[in-house]
This record gives sequence, C-alpha cells and structure tokens, in this order.
Amino acid sequence: GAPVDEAAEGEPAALRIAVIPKGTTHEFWRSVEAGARKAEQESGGRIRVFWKGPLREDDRDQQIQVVEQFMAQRVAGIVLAPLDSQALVRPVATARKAGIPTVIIDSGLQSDQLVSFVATDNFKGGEMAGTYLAELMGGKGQAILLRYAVGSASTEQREAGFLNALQAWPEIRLISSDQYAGPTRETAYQASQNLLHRFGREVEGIFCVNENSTIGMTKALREIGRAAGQVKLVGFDAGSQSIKDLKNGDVQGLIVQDPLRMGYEGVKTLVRYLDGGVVDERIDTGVTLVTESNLEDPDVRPLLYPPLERYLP
Amino acid sequence: MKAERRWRSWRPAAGPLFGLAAVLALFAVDPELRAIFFSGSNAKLVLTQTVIVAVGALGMTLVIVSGGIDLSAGSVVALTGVVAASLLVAAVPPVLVVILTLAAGALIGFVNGSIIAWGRMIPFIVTLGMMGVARGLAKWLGNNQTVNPADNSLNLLMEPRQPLQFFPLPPGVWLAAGLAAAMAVVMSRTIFGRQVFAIGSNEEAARLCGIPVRRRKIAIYALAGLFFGMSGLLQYSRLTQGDPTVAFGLELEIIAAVVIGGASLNGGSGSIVGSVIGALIMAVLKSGSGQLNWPTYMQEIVIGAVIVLAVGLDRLREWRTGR
Amino acid sequence: MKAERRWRSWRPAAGPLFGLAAVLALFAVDPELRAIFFSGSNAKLVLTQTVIVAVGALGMTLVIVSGGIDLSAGSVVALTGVVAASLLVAAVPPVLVVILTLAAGALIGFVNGSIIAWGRMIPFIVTLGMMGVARGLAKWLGNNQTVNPADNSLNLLMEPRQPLQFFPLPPGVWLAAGLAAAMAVVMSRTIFGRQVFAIGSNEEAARLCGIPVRRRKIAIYALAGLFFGMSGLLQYSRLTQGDPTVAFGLELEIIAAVVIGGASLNGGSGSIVGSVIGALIMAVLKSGSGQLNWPTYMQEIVIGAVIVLAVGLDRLREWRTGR
Amino acid sequence: MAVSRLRLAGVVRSFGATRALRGVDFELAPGEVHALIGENGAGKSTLIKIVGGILRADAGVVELDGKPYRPANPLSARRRGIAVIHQELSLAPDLSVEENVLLGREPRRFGFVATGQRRRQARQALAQLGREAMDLRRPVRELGLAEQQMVEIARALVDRPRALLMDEPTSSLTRLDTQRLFEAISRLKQAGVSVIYVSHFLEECRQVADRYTVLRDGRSVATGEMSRVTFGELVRAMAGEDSGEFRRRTERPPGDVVFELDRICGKTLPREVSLSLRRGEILGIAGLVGAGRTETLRVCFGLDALRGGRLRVKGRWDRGRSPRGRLRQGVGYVSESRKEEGLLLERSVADNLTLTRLEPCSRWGFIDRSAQNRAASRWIDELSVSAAGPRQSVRELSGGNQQKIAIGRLLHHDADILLLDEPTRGIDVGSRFRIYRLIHELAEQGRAVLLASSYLPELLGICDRIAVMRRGELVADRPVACWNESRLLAAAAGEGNETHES
Ligand SMILES: Nc1ncnc2c1ncn2[C@@H]1O[C@H](COP(=O)(O)OP(=O)(O)OP(=O)(O)O)[C@@H](O)[C@H]1O
Ligand SMILES: Nc1ncnc2c1ncn2[C@@H]1O[C@H](COP(=O)(O)OP(=O)(O)OP(=O)(O)O)[C@@H](O)[C@H]1O
Ligand SMILES: [Mg+2]
Ligand SMILES: [Mg+2]
Repeated sequence: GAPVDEAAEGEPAALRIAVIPKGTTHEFWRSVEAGARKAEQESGGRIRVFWKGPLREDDRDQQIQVVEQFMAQRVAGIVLAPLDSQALVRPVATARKAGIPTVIIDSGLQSDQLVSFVATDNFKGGEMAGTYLAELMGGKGQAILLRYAVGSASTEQREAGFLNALQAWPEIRLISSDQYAGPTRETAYQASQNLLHRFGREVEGIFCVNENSTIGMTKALREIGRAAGQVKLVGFDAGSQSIKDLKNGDVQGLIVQDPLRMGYEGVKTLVRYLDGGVVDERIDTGVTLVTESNLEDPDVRPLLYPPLERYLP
Repeated sequence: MKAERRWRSWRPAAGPLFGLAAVLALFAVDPELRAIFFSGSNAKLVLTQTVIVAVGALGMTLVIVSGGIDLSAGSVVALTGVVAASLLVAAVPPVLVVILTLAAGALIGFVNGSIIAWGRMIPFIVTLGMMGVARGLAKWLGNNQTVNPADNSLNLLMEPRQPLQFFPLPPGVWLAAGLAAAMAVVMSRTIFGRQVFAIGSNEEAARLCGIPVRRRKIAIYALAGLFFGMSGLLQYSRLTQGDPTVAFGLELEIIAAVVIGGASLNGGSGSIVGSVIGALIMAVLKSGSGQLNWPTYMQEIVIGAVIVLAVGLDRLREWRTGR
Repeated sequence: MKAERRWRSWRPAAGPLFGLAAVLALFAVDPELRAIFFSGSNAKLVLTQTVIVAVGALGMTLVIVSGGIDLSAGSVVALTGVVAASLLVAAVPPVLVVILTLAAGALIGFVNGSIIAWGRMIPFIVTLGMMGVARGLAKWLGNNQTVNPADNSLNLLMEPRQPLQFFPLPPGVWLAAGLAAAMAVVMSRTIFGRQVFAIGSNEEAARLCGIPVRRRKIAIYALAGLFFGMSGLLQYSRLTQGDPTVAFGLELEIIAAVVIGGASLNGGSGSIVGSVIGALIMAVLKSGSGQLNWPTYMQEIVIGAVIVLAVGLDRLREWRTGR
Repeated sequence: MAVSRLRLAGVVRSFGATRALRGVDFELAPGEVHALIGENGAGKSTLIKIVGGILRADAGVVELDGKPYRPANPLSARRRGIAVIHQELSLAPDLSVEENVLLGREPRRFGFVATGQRRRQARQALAQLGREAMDLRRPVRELGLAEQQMVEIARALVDRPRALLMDEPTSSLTRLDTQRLFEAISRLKQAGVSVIYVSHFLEECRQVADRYTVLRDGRSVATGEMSRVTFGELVRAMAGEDSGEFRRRTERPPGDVVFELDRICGKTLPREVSLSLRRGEILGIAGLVGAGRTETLRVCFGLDALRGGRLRVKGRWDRGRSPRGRLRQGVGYVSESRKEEGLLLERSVADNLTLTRLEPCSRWGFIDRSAQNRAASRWIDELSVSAAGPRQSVRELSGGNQQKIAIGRLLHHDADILLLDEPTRGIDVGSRFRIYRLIHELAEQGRAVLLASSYLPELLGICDRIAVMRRGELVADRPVACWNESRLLAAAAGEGNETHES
C-alpha cells in the first residue's frame, strides 16, 4: 500500500524513514536492510522503514529519482547509501530545503547538508588488505589489483588504501592495476579469466575490492590450478560463497564490514536527530580482517553470519 | 469532410494520448496515491525526469521517421555530459561550453550519418559500434572518473529550486518544450521535414525524385546527435557532474518513447507530439510505480507490461475504428 | 557455372569469415601477445566465452531472419538461469531441471510470439516490454538475491577442467556446436526453415502462399526462447549460481553477432554459420583486447570500431565483386 | 533534320553475367512519341533507367540535344529535363497524394513548404488526367493500384520535362484512364515534348506513337514509322519468329458448379456479389477502377475478411477461410500487386515457384534441392522466363518475368479453381498468348478460372462468360457472345450518361 500515515485520530503518526541502498541484489544490502528493520522493530511502531533501491543498479540517475520520489511522498527523513559522492549532493540539498534530513551510510557524499555519515573506514580497510597481502607474500613479488568500477567512492578508497599500504613494500611490484571487474559476477569472472590468462603464471598476490570480484577471481584461479594458496588472494566483504572459499583455503583473507550495524546506526542516528538529539558527524562501523584462524571467534561470527531471518520478512 | 480532415491531423497523437490517460488512470485508482501523485510538486518532478528522454526523443524521432535507428544515443549523452563537465573544469565560459558540447554531439552524429550514407551500411550496426566508441571516449575523456566542475550557471538548468510547488519549473523543462515545438514545425511544415518522411517511406522513390538522400541522412544523424548533446547537457546539469557511465541503456528508453508515440520502426511515420507524450508515459510510469512502494522487481514487471499494453490498446482502438 | 554455384552456397559465410580473419590478424601483430593468444588454452577460453552468446544467436537468427527482433534475450537468460538454480536448490534431479528450464524459456518466447502474432504488434515493443517483465520475474524468483545451489552435475557443463590445454573442451561447447549444426540444417534444408525465410522476406506474400504466418511466428519466438533458456542454463553453469542481474545488455551483443554474421534486420536473410562466426568475432575481440592489457575504454572503442569495420569490409568486398 | 532530342549509339550494360543491353542505337526527335517495344527482359527498362540517371551505361554514347549526356543520378537527369515514369511504382506510401506528386519539387518559401501552391500544382497535374476530384490529403498507401499509377504519371507531368520516359504507364489502367493519358500525351507533343512510350499493348503503341524501335535480347533490331508497319511485323521483330496467333477454342462442355458466391460482402467492397463458376469455365470480371474486382477476389481467397454472405467451394458452404485453407481446397490466387504481396523478391526463383507446395520437393520435412530445381526449371521453360537459372533471385528479373513467376507458382500448386487478378500485367505479347493457351488447357482439364482484368480484349478473347462490376456490385453476367468492348464499357460506367467517378 501507499506510504501515507495510518494516523488515526489521537494516535501519534509514525515516523516514515526511507532507506535507499545502492542496489538490492547483494547479500551486503540485505544485511543493511536487516539493520534498518532491526531499528524499526525496536522502536515499537514509532518508525516505519521504507526500503527501495534504484531500479537499475549502479545508475546514479535512477537513484536520484528514488530520492526525489521519497521527497514527493514527504517522508520524515532519508538514509542514503549514495552511488556517487557528487551526483547525489543536489538531491540531498533539495530534500533538506523541503525539510527532509538525510543520513549517509556506506559511501561518502561531498556535502555539508548531511546529518551524519555512518560507514566503514574503507581506506583503512584497503590498508589492512595491503599490509596483510604483503606479509603473506613475504614482502616481495608481483601483485595485481582488480578494481571495481569508476566513481564508486567506497571501493576507490579501498583501492587507494591498498596502494598506500604497498608503498611501504618496495619489493612488491604491481603488474596490473587498471582492470575493472564491473557490476556483476559474470563481468568480474570474465575480467579475471582474461587477466589471469595473461599474468596467471607470474602473479603471487591479488587484491579484489568487493565480493563479486573476489568470487570471480577465486573461480578463475581454481581453473588455472593456482588457487589454494599458490596465489595469495585477499578480498573484501563476506558472502556465503566467499566464506566457503575462505574455509577451503582458496582465499587467504577477507576484509569484512558490518553492514547490519550500518543500517541500524543509520536509522537510529536519523531518528535521534529528528527527535532533536545531538548526533556525531562521523560514525565508524568498523572493519575486521577475517582469516581461516579467526573464522569462529565469537566477535567475528556474527559478521559472517548476520541474523537476517530475525529481522527480514 | 471537415471533421474528417481535422481528425486526420490530430490522429497521430490520439493513440499516445489515450495511452497516457490510461496510465494516469492507473495511478488515480488508489485514493492515497492519488493525493500524492496528482500534486503540483510531483508533476514538476515528473516533468523534470521526462526532459532528458524527451529531448533525446526529438532527435530519435527524426532518425526513426527516416527509417533508421540510433543506438548510440545513450553513450552520446554520457560523452557529451563528460565533455561539458571537462570544459567547465577547464574554466571555459558556459555559453561556449553549450556550443562546444552540442557540436560534439553533432560531430558524433555526423560520423554516424557519413558511414551510413557513404558506406551504405545499416544504421543498427553503425550506431551499435558508435555506442561502444562513444562510451569508451567518455571514459577516456573523464580518465575513468566522474568529472566534477565547480558550481556554475549550467548547474541551474535542471535545478528544481522550490521543491514543494509546481512553479518555477527548471529552465531545462522550458528549453525542452521550446525545442519540441520547433521540431514539430520542422517535421511537418518544412521541405527538410517532408523529405525525411519521404526517405523513410520509400528511400528508392526519394532518390528517384531527386532528393539528395545521402546528404539528408548525414544531416538527420548530425541533427539527432545535436539533440543527444542537448540531452547530455541536461544530464550533466541533473547530476552536476560528468559521468561516463550514466545513461546506460537510455537509447532503448528513448526508442520506446518514440515508438509508443506512434512512430513505425519501418520509417515514414511518427510525430514529435507523439514522441514527447511517449516520453511522458515512460516517466509517469516510472514515477508512479516508484511511489506505489512496490518492490523494484514489481516495478520492472509493471513497466514492461504497460509498455506493451499502451501500444496494444492503441492498436486495438485503431482496429475498432476500422482503418 | 559449377564454381559459381559453389560460391553461392558458400557466400553467406564468406563475409563473416573474412571479418574473423581480420580480427585474428589484429592480435597476431604483437609477437608477445601472439604467443599467448594463439595457444590451445586460450582458444579454449575464447570458445567457452563464446557459447552463451552463440547459443543465444541461434535463436536470434531465427527471429531476425523472420523479420523480427527479440530484445528480451538477455533478461530471459538471467531468468532461466535463476529458474535452473532455484530448481536445483529444491533438489529437482538435473535432467528434469534442464527440461523445465528450457520449457520456461520457451514459454516466455511463446508469450512474446502470441502477443506479436495475435495482437499484430511490432516485435521491438513487445520484447522490450518482456525484457522488463522477465528481468523483474528473475529478481522476484531469486528474492532479489543470487541463488546458490550445492554442487551438482549441471555445474560441469561449462567447467574447463584442464585449463592449460585445448582438450577436453567443456561439454557446453560440444552442445553448442551440435545445436548450431542442427539449426543450420533446419534453416537451410527444411520446409519450416524456408517458411521462416519467406515470412521475413515478405510477410504478405507468405500469407498469400498459404503459410500459417501466425502459428509460425509463435513457433519462431518459442523456439528462440528455448535457445535463450539453453543459454541461461550455460550461464548458470558458468557462474554456478543463478544471478538475476546477469546478462544485462546481452541482447545487443547477440543481435550484433547475428548481424555481423550477415543477417539483415529487414528479415529474409541470414545464416546460422554466419551468426556463430559473428559470436566468435565478438568473443575474440573481447578476449584479445583484454589480454593486450589496454585500459577498458580502449577496449570499448576498439570493439565498437571493429564491429563497424567487420560489416563494412564485407560490404566493400561485396561491392567490389559487383553485385 | 533538326538535332535529335536524345540519341543513343552502341549502348551496352551488363549485370554480372547477364548482358541486359548489348548495343542499342536509338534516336528520339523533338516532339515525337516513340514506342519502345520488345519481349520481357529485352532491356527496355534498363534503357529507360540509363537515360533517367538511375543506371550507368558500361559503354556507348548518349547525347541530349547533341551534347554528351551522362547523368550521375536521377536528380541531374531531372535537372536536364528528363522525367521518368517507372515500371515499378516509386511512391512514398506514407505521404499524401499531393506530397507525392510534388516530391523533390516542393514549392518553397524560406525552406517551408508552400502548401497552398503545392495543392494547386498537384490538382492541376491530376486534372490533366481527369482526376481533379482526387482527395489530395489521402496517404498513397490507401489508394488502389490504378490511382497510384495516376499519381506517378501526374508527378512526371508536373516537371514540365523536355523528354518524358514512360515505362508501361498503362499496365494497370482502364481503357478510360488510358484515353485520358493519351490526350495528355498529345498535348505535350504539341508543346514540343518528346515521349518514349514502353508498353506491351501494341494497339496502344500504334495509336499513340509516331515511330517505334524494337529491342530484342538487348539489341535494337528494327525501327521505323508506326504507320508503315503491321501488327504481325512488330510481333515477328520482337520474337524473331512468328509466335502464332491465339485462337479461342470453341465450346467446352461445362461441368458441375465448383465455386459459388452467395451475396458476399467485404468491409467496404464488395457490396453484394453472387456468382457461380463451373468446371471447365473461364469467367471474366470487368469494371472500372474501384469497382471492387480486386476486393472480391481477395475476399474469396481469404485475404480480406468476409463480412456477409457465404461461399461454396466444391460443394461445401463456408463463411470464410484463411488463404492456407483455400489453398488446401485447391483454390489459387495471383495478386495484382506482385511486388507488395506476390513475390519474395530476395528469394530465388525456385523458392518462389514452389513455396505453396513444397511437399513434392521434400521428404520428411527436408527439402530436396535438386527436385526443387527440377520443378522450377519446368515452369521456367513452360513460361519462357528469361532467368539465369532456378537459383537466381527474383529481384534481378525484369518486371514481366517476375509476373510470370507469380503465375508459375499457381501452376505448380496445381489449383483447381484459379483466381487471377490482372495476370498478364506487364507480360509481352508472345508470352501472353502462351499464358492464354495455358489457361485454356487448364480449363479443358476441368478447372475453373475467375479472371479480373482491365484489358478488355483479353476478357473478350479468352472468357466464356463476362460479368461486370460496378461500385461493389455485380451488375451483369452474360456469355461472351453478348458482349463487345463498347457494351462492356457502358455496363461498367452505368449504362446511361453516367461517367467515371473517382
Ligand atoms: N538488377 C539486376 N540484376 C541482374 N539482372 C538484371 C537486373 N535488372 C535487370 N536485369 C536483367 O536485365 C535484362 C533486361 O531487363 P529489363 O528490366 O530491362 O527488361 P524489360 O525489357 O524492361 O522487360 P519487361 O518487359 O519484362 O519489363 C533481364 O534479363 C533482367 O533479368
Ligand atoms: N488499402 C486500401 N485502403 C483504402 N482504400 C483502398 C485500398 N485499396 C484500394 N482502395 C480503394 O478501394 C477501391 C477499390 O479498389 P480496387 O483496386 O479493388 O478496384 P478494382 O475494381 O480491382 O480496380 P483495379 O484493380 O482496376 O484498381 C478504390 O477506390 C481504391 O482507391
Ligand atoms: Mg521493364
Ligand atoms: Mg484491381
């Protein structure tokens, strides 16, 4: 049904909060949704969360349209994971003009109109990956960085962090750092296959900046028989497939964020702001390096297996 | 007789109008949605979302009426958006930016048209190739990044300003309306316009009657490119950035608008008014189904189905009135 | 006379073969690349990457020769991939999964064909609508997520096994080759094939000659859907998961393959051999330019330009031999 | 003698292996009407196209008013004062009548079309052809073939040309329209315009032309004054031999009724037509343009919807079938517009000939190409089609030969009941007689023929009975002996003083 308040007489109107992810088909975003729903459930009916992503994923214009649509519906506030640090600036500013505040999650926005920025420190995550990969490689050898896509702030920061960390390891040579995995697992797989066909024999360490590229690269490595540690692979984010790959030793490390917390804190922060409370400008939701050894640690497990069923319909 | 004649000149737009009414009716059923959807601020939103497709549809109408197709439209929008942004970053004055951006669009169209006309190749393949080339050029120009110029007057083209009321509309909407009116006159009243129809209707006959088919084709694609350049400018202004990956698949949306607007992909028929209404239908659909708060997949299914229905109802109506 | 006759039957494939040779030559220039590119293992890689497009191109050839177009191909590939994965998750035995997946593809095609034939609507619009509907269904079926079944025998379809040598090829490649051979015979030797050409060449005349145009059209789209379903199965096997967002824009790649392969979008001409070679050209181009380690934008530009060149050279050659 | 308006010497043109023109000499004086005649595929259209700037000669000399003339394209030919009426109509179907008449010649004002002026000019041109009442805004697509032909002719008249090339302008016109065209031609002639007139109707040529040139196998073989040559001499020059006369055999015993129409109506036409056709009978339908002959045959064959009445085929009443169903019943049809709905131009001669009945050339759904070629070759010989072979594409054939393919398909299908709409349109005299003989043979085998034609001698020559249609109704149905040309014309126009209305 339509998102208009069921504000019957007397009863206080529920706060309508729009949560806009970058896309809807990744496990990552399901965790974010679960976090937002958790906040909704805890509020005991005081807030209602509307979850909607752009129709076509990775399309900035589509995401602007979603923001505008929620604006037309006069929601109380927006929690947004911007597809671009620049393109979403004006919609957020316009929303503010219409009296709708915005909390940014996951990925940065170059705007002074936000309430708060709730996200992983991606640069730090990239650095952790770089340092760990360098250690795995014994401080020397040839490495590959498989990028994600143009203009995505979070992955670009990971890439930058990774490159920054490698500065400290002069004997590690980067033999390819300008190929892009693209939006789907298929595109990532193809890019990996072609890359490995060229460099597969000499490469010793690889960093993939998101889940799809990690999975595609692992598959391609297995195919040429250099998985299982022959080539060290560090990836980002954890889904069921990459956790499986980590367990069987094809992936040596995963940098894992806490998307559930991101969604939760995003909504919570917004509500606190709407209630007139004080909110922090920057909330770090943390990154964790997961390896085969700390897989079962009690503080790591919920990151890998978030309790989605509890919050999602 | 009189009545019949009036009907004839009005006819091309009747089908699309009917479709638009049907789509609007769809969203008027739910009283809650109706209140939100039929408000001044939402109308402004829909119009703003329409213009990029609508301006592109002006150029595409020209191409389709002439019996061609241009698949590079989306890529050219992205490329010209990046061109505009890059020029702004280089501190070129906005007026010159507009001229150069439109020129870039027209140049791409000129290349398309020349290959099609002189190489006697089918537009589908040539523009499919150009789709890749222009997209690549956009990425190269933007150095694989989005290009973000400082605040400037072009950003205002698509600025909604007062988000809660209908007026003032962003200048881009007025611009699009003006361009559409001009093109409608060009298509129906000028020699050039009629020659476009003749070429699309029967290219061989047009050639036999002494119409310089090759030169016209080049002009058609170049002009279309110019419109896509204008779309690119508006797209830039909407994002306030040049994004080489934007407008992916936009060409299909534009083509759909033109066809919903009554044009035949075999060439020889189509109208500017129809195409603009077609673009409106698409925008209303997207906006409306977005507001219904359906999950995204439902939106995709509904939009797909309604595209077919809109054209199908038109067919049915036509069939009833017995053509 | 004999020679001429042989030439005529060989002719349709000559242009595309020429294009393929030209593209291969392009990658043979650089001696360093040559060693890597012209190896058994790479040939295998290219073949494996070709099959999904090639199998889709079989169905698309049928549609295009009949004078239609199917824009829903990419979405149907995604949908059937998700269907296969979901069935596997539900522990349906693989043989049944194959049958049901192909049936799902054929069903979508049947719906397309029925609307086109009975509603007398143009294929472009109907399949554009279906493109959205099928994509939405895929997302709905996958609950907006990828679907990951446990290890099963269908995963082996596209498994490269010995990646460093040419043989053994994955079963999917053999399957595609077999299907292509069968379709080549169907198109050129059977009555059904003749009727498809006749419908594409002049639909009115075909009707006048007693061909049941409507029923044939439905069969054509349904059969095409079946092939897209087969592509979807192979796509599933390649990813070992059903991904509702996969194969976005694949339809244009498939259509490009068919057109590069010598088919005319006006219908009435085209050949299976040509289309398969067209698919190979696309795969070689992608793979080769990826291995040259060009930046992505260069790849896009080059692929775009070569599509035009491949068809253009063919035109030139044809023109020289003086048709 | 003054300089020739147009002079061709030793003109040669080939298409691949086909040598369409092998050396043509031709001279056109100012203000003369010159008939160009020859069998199908003799090269008449090719010659016209060379003069019209559509094709280029491979070798030879072309001079216009004594100066060398090599037009690069149709536009430059048009600028030099050459107007062409093409054998295959070259109209833009989506544009209106007036737009088509002035296509490429639009009166302009600042780049805008001067609509009023355009309408005046179009009306003027059509008035010369007796069509001042035509709806100028109507899209050409909606017109019948004859009216389209008039639009095409009007276009040539608008040009005020110095030389007018007409390639079979009357192939789908009725007698009345033809007469109007001739009047227009004689006015042009008086104004000093030269006309090349191509037609397979030799009587027309004799009526309108001052001189003639005969083409045979791409060579000019005879030329002279029209008044000094007999019909037989012309035919002999064309064919290189005496093709023999066609004589109607007397009296076949009429069989039982196999095809019967009971007050059938279409969407607009026909209004109400009843007739019955016996085995071994040839029934002609005459009428003016727009009388609804074409529509009647289309409804019978199931191409248009049957809105009222019923049909009986071989003893079975029905209320409409699909073309497929009709073919199964043994009803065959030749359309008057071969290009739009008759032929698959891109496909081979063999495919076109065998398409309706591929079964004899196939086994288990697989086609046996050599059997298909054999079947096709038979009809190529029988109808003397000039084609390179069964695998040549139909597009490459001359207009008349394309028409023969359309008829050949019906013969291959072995239909019992033949519906023929202007079957000999554009077919040369010799072949026409051959087709008449074939039709008679078919009748003798007990088949029934329904023949719509605008060519009255054809109807009077081969039919057993002739019916006349007027405004969608069948008004008279009598044995051929009761008819002659003037009676047919009177019946078609409506007895008294009623004339043609459009
Ligand atoms: N485009 C073409 N390609 C190949 N052969 C052609 C082509 N056009 C014409 N021909 C051949 O040239 C010859 C002369 O054709 P043309 O059309 O001039 O004949 P025509 O005298 O006009 O015959 P008709 O009376 O049937 O119209 C024919 O044998 C025909 O097959
Ligand atoms: N597609 C069409 N749409 C509208 N009107 C048409 C169409 N085709 C034909 N007509 C009109 O219908 C009338 C009947 O045309 P038709 O061709 O059937 O007559 P006919 O008796 O067969 O004469 P002929 O064959 O000599 O042209 C004409 O007035 C014609 O203009
Ligand atoms: Mg001719
Ligand atoms: Mg007729």
